[in-house]
Amino acid sequence: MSFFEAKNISCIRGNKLLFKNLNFKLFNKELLHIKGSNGSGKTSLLKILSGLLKPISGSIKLNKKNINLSKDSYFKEFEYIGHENAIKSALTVRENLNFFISINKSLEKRKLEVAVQVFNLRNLLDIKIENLSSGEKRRVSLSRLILSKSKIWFLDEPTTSLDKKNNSIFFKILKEHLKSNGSAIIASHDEIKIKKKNVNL
Amino acid sequence: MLDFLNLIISDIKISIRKKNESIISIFFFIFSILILPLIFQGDQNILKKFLIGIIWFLTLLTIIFSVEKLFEKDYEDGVLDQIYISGVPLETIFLSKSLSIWIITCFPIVILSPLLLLLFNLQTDKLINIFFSLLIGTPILCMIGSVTSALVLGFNKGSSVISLITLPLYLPVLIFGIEASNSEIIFNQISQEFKILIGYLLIVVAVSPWIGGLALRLKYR
Amino acid sequence: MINNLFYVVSASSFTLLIMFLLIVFSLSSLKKREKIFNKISKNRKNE
Amino acid sequence: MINFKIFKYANPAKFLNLCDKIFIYLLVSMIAFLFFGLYQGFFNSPEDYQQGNLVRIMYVHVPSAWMALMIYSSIAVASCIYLINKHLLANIFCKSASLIGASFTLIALVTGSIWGKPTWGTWWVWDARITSMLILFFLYLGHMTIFNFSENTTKSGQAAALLAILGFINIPIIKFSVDWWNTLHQPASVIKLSGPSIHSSMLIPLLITALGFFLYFLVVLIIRMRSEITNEKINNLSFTE
Repeated sequence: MSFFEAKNISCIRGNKLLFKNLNFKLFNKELLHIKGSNGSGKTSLLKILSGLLKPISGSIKLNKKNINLSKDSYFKEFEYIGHENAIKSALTVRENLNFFISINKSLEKRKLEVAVQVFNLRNLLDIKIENLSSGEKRRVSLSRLILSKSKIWFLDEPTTSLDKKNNSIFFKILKEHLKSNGSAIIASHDEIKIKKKNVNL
Repeated sequence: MLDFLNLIISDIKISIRKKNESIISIFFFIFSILILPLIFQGDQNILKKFLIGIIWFLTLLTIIFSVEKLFEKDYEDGVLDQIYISGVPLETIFLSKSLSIWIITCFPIVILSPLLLLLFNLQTDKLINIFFSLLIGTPILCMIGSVTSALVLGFNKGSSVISLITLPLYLPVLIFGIEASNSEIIFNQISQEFKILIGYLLIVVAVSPWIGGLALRLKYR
Repeated sequence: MINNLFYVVSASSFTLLIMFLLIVFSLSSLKKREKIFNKISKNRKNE
Repeated sequence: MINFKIFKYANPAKFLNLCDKIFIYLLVSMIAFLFFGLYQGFFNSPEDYQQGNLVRIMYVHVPSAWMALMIYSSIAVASCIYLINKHLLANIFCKSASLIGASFTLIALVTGSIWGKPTWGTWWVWDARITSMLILFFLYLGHMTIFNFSENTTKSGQAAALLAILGFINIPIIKFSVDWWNTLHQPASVIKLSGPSIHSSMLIPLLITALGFFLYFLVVLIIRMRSEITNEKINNLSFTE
């Protein structure tokens, strides 16, 4: 049974055709790596998959149900970490996390402790985001993955500005997620040393 | 409903911490009123005659300034995407944004302007009138401004022309607001101008969330 | 009366001028776009 | 969905066919009506007992003001249709009608002020109808600028449609609000419940000219819509590589 399926997706941004008739399937416990040079449409593809953009043609199905039919229920099924960190620079780490937990039903408050521990955020909790380094900001953004109970992850360049240690922490989490019936789609130009499928743009 | 409150609270928190345009624009408003005597060479009669009109005009300018990049910042740091994906309806996002901009910018104006006018020796009933007319009029301005701000969000070169699009839509509020502030005392019987202003507010509250929601949806096509 | 006539003439000539300019402008943009369209579609056929 | 007969022509190709068929008739009748109406108005109609020759400005001023309002209303209706039904043609109609409407508004404003100089003594009066016309002009300008924001016609089209509807909701309120200061301008004299109050020797040329203006609108509209459709085709061609 196909879990997640993209059929004949094409995308135009500005006046440029980014990709045409893209097809892939993703099952449980699988990782999909979207490769491509700068400006090849990796971010656009992830936005299309998460329903933030409409493709020019083609359809995306989750469990054989078109995602455009009921976007609200589709939004609960995945966690999306975009190119931007999506955190408010005027708020502290704790306030940011609490804010997103309060508006997003698929984030669980009880996992907050775990998330803080895994990404070593304990000392940073009451510091405003604008005072953090870019790697620390990325960690705050990634800690959303631990809070989330969604089975699918869409990650756009997740490891940018992470150091070696945090990089390996991230891949550890990713492996655990895949083990526990999850799946993930990652757009990045770095190599990934886990068993995976590839899509080249 | 809870989402709505959370969105507003975080917005207010952010703008108080950041001291961004919306807060600065209140100071712009206060300063411009305080330097008015310099413009009119201290002539009390002219001042009294035009003060209400000037207050309304400055309010309008302040709102246009603060509304200009209402959604843009949230979009740029990716928070708007994240809120949308959380399943919050775009209409709610829109409404919370326009309400929070009202609380941040307009509420101080509504409170402060009668007090500022005390400096110019206006009659007290005028002060009450201007308080109520601003209280009813400014939400209309905020909502219409948020609609246009949401409309231009989808385009890169949008925010430069937002005032061109917004100003014509603001004129009725300006006219009726000034008329209402100048109308007779309202406690015994609500004056015609106030009734019109209230009716206009109701229309805008009913219509603008839908149009604003649709406008935000443009970004996600 | 001559004075009045001047106003009438200037108003109507302004109207006709704008209407004429609008039609010329629209026609020229149509011609330009059709030219581009023909060029592109010819190119396609040749390829 | 409601299926009007007119939606048969919502297909651009069919629409262009229809236009080709009727274009020449429209053009000929436009020239005939305009020529006849203006001739009647300028040379064959009586002078006003107060304004003398000046009243002849009416034959260009009033029809263009009518057209300006009519075009904005039609844009609003087309915008609704576009938002509900997503007909490409409705979008193209809005895009091409906007400039024509703006020109008519400009004509009405300028001829109005030329008319105002000898009768009122000033070029410009801040009276209700002039002011609301000016605001209408600004609304047109805003509508046109939105179309220039983006190459993506659907996106800018939807934004423009939303703005047009918002403006249309506001037009009665704007009109009502500027009516609040009563002023120098004559009260409406042709469209009234009690029937027209001007003499038929003036009314008939006026109506004929108005019809001529309407036909002119259709002619230019067809030209502009054809041009926009060609533009769409160009865009589509450059995508399919």
